[in-house]
Amino acid sequence: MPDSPAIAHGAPEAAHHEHPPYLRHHFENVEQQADAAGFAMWLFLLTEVMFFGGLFTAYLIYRNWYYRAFVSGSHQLNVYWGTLNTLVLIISSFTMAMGVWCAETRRKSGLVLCLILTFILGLGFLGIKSIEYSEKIEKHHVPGLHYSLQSFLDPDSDAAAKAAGDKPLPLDLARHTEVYFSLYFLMTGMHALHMIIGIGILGFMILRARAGAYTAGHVTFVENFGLYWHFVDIIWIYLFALLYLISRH
Amino acid sequence: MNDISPVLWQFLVKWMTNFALFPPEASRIAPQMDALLFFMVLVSLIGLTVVVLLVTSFSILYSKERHPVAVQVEGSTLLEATWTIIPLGLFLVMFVWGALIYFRVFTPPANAMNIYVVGKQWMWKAEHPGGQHEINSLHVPMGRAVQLTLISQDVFHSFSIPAFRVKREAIPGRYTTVWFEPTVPGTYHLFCTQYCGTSHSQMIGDIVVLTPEGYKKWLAESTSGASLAQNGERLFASLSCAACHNARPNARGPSLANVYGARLPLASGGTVTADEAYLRESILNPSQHVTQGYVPIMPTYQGQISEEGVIALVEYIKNLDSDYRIEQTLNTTDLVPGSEGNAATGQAAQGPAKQGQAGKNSAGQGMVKQ
Amino acid sequence: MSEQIEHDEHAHHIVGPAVYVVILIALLVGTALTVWASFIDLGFWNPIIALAIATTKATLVVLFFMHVKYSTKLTKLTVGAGIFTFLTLVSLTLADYISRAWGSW
Amino acid sequence: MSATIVSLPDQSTARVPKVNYLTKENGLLSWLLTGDHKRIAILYLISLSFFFFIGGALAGLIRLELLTPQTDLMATDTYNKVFTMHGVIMVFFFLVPSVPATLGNFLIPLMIGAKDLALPKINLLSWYLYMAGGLLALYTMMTGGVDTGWTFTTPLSTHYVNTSVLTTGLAVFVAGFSSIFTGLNFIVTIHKMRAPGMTWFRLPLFVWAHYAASILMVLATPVVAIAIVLVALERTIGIGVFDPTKGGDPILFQHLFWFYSHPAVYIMILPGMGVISETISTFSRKRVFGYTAVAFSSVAIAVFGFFVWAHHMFIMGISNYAVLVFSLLTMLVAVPSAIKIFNWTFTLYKGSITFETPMLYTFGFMGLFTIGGLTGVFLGTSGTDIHLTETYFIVAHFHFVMVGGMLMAFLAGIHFWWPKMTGRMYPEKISQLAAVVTFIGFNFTFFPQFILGTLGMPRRYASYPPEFQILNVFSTAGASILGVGYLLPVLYLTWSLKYGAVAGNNPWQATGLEWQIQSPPLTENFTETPIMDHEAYDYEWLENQNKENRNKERQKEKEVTSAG
Repeated sequence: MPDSPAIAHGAPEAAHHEHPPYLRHHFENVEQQADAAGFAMWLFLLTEVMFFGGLFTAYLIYRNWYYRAFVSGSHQLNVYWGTLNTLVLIISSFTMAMGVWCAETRRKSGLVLCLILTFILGLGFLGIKSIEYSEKIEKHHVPGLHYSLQSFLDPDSDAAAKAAGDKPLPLDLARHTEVYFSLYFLMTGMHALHMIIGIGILGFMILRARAGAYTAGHVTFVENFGLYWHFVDIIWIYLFALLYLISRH
Repeated sequence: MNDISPVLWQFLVKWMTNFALFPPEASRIAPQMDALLFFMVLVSLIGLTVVVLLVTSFSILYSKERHPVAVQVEGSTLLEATWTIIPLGLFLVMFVWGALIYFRVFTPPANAMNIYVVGKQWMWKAEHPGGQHEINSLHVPMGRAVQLTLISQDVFHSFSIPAFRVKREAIPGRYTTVWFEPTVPGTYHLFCTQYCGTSHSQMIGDIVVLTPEGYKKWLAESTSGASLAQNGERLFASLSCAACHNARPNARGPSLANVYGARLPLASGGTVTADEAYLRESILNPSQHVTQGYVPIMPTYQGQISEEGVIALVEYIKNLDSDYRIEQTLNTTDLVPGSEGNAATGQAAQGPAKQGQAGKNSAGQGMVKQ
Repeated sequence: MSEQIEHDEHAHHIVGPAVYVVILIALLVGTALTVWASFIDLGFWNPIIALAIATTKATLVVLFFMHVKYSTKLTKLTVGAGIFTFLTLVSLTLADYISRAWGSW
Repeated sequence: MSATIVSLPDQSTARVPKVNYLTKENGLLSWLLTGDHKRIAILYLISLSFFFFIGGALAGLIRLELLTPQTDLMATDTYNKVFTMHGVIMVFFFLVPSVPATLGNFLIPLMIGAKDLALPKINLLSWYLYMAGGLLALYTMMTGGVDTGWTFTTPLSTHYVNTSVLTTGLAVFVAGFSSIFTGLNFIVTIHKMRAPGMTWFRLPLFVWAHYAASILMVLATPVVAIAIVLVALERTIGIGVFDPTKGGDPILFQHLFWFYSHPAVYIMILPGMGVISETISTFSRKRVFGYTAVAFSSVAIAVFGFFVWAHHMFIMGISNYAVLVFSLLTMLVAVPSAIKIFNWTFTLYKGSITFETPMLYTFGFMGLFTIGGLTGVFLGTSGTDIHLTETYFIVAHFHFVMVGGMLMAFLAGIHFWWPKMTGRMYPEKISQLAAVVTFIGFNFTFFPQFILGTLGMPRRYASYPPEFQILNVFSTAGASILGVGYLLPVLYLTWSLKYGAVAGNNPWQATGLEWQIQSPPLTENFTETPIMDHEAYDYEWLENQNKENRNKERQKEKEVTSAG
């Protein structure tokens, strides 16, 4: 049974342009497909914003409540590692952006190079983060049963605290540093998780890029991954300011 | 009529005989609350009737049989405006009226008598200033403003008295307050309305409203010997608070005489009113709230004193009007057996699991965690 | 805002390396700046400066690395919606926490 | 003002087209790996109904237990688990995905003249996520269950219960992403896939409603996801974020939780409202009164929906100032719903109304939702909320909106589009009976609970003071009637799959694009890209189309006769 002629019909879409292999059947044309994919990616980033939003809200509340504990807590973070990581991530963001440009301008070798650089920088970031984490673990600054208040009750026993010139915190204030470190590990941990996922996808993209997948005009995937990578970068820019740089004077 | 199942029959009779839409009005706020409720019910009924009438009449008038030809109507800005503005207006009236009642329910009058209530899985424990304790029941005098200071020892509970139209959550780690003025003697339901675990539905009790004389009588009968403040004093001594909080020239802590209700300048700048909540906080997190001119040397008593203990201390400090009393406790400190030990061994107590077992008996000693 | 219009807006603009390099330098400078600022005592202003710089950096990334400056109204709107909802969550929640300190009334 | 005569076409000649999305491919895999939005909708419909009846069975247990004041059917902790699982399954695995995942999935591309949703693979993925979450929840129920209440209130859920909070949390988390992907997919589709000429103000209101709901799904759901993650970590390693003994604030959890769970009720009800707009217009053969008002009220609900969450916490120790602000904002969000109700009512005005089953359900919706909405104002008003909150009044209000509103709309939609989905009509008489039974049963079940609430009976009580019994008996009796009302459709709809009368393209003479194509539709929906050249609900246009068709047929006959 044919459609009822109730609607005026346009010409069959097969007429008005040839099908590139990557055009999914239900799209009118490549333009529409790319638009849809990009828009979908942005919407996904919205959900990510709200996902981290909950954590940032918690952070702001407790920072206002337990400012001193948060200061002493942040003094336990190594601002130099943090800064280095920020630079690494910013540069990786740059290489990713260049990668997108290479894909758009169909520079295959350039794209592969940029992706590999991004990949390495990403790994570098995680490496540095793991160094920082191991420090925390040694000092028993991981919240939970084995959490230790030593560095805050008696700063002289702790290099970092001493360097920052912390005064000993009374027990009740010192206890609240655990909240700080909970948020520290939550936020950086969530961020690191996103990095790991990103790096995984990067590896896959490098292989496909080698085969010239993204330099044949269909750059949607690279562009969208770029968006994701830059988003992760932005999150870190805030984490760095909020967690490391509360008060260093 | 008994050809209907007798059981059902008996149910119906019972229901018809004591059918009610509202619980008894036994407090000053109840009639005001009900007035608003009646107003809202009225508005709702009118609204509902309008909709139902329109729908039914249209369905009859414009059913296919009567009205085979549908007339296309675009819409009408005038009508849209009408049913935007009228509901909005009504809702705003309700909002203002409701806000006023909310304000009354949560603003206790100055002369209100204060009763402390501790919620724990799964019982309500009331602490009267005179030292009377009750479990799952609360005796209050008629015609007297009663303020409840609520706190939970574990999870959220909710102290609900339908007959008084008041309800307030007892939350862990913070005092909440609510007040009411009973107007009709009698026994009313007390419910925990916030789901609090396995025996939630057994966390119920009675609110007993007594005539002033009856209340006096009850107080006299059920006194536990020492008043809440006296228990507090004992605790104050056994924790040797007076070691610092003595009004001596070289005292390391501020004097606590007449501190309750005063506006204190904070070391961190700004001022704070020393109410129950503040007193509690400065016992558990002293360094958060250091008053001007003192250094944060006071140890925290978090996890060392049960909520009942804190309440006793707060009540003691509230009633502390001269430093002479403190001198007394200072002298009695060493008379209290094993008080130092208690204060020390308290350290271990941490986390809600342990808190659960605290405060079974209510003498000063018992309030220190063993 | 029908499909047609969106398409017209969407002249797929390719951002060149020059722009990227400029942004990169700006970001690096920003990082240096914020670290430096955190070491000097500005009291009340420290967190504000830190957040201001962070926001500037984020904005640069969004506008140029993520091409929002050159994208359709729809994309800009999407970003706006995200920021708006996030601010709603933060501000209305904080409203409760801040006003709690004001006492009962 | 002009007249439209609509005549139902005679069904006898019509027959179900051989080629359609159901017969395109066969075999289980062709379903489990399908990208076709219509097939995914069917998958959802089946799995949703499954979870609905599990949740319903649990509800039955609750009502049985509450038949008597004592706890005689089950122990209190069992009862707690039962109502918790009822809440979790009904909210996260039925109500949230109900209309969007089934009808929305099936119809949005058809209504906007697209071949499929923008992201078919994501669409399928979201079904798998939904199933994963659902089965995990079931598994939890089988192995011990959870007794925190569907709100997972801290610190109860983090420190004081020893039931499987983690697995349930994970189930909700996963289901949350399923709903995020659905919403995301709808937004992209509605923005990017509309057929030529299908401008925003030619969209059916069903699509508008889904657009609004999707915004909420995308923006609110992640917040509950992170809240659940925090609860899980609090429970496992004891990060102190919600733990008062470590300086955390348990109320923060409620803020994060309700930031999702309040908009969630709009995620549930908005698509239902979309359905009502379609049915009420179709069965009164008249365009929806005040199209733009209805469309914008949907968006208004979505936007205001974000500002009111703390009205669930009025007596929970949030600041009194916050209470006033949130109470005021709640009043604002109540208005758009009123606007919708009145617009629907006036859609009937000067229509030509018939009373098929979907219309009966629609009337049911309008009545019950009006009550549900108005009682919502009782709870949004800070003063009366003190007395009514945490009692059966809440339970009644919620069920009037969700079961009386949402579920009625769902059934209305299922009956309305059943011919489009299956190509066959449902049996009219018995389904009308079912609609009436459902309505009666519903009121018997839930109206007494309003009285119970005002009398002060607390919710989530396994045992209660004896004076509340009689009303509980009414409620339980009603529940059994309601149960019948819900079972009937399953039976006759399944029956109709084989024996139902053939529907034809447009049995209701509705104007939506989905009715202008064959039913069941082809896998690619439209053989040629449609061009939308008229407003939504344009019955004159439909009438002209029918005239043309008749003329064409006459032409044919003439030729035949002349040739013969």
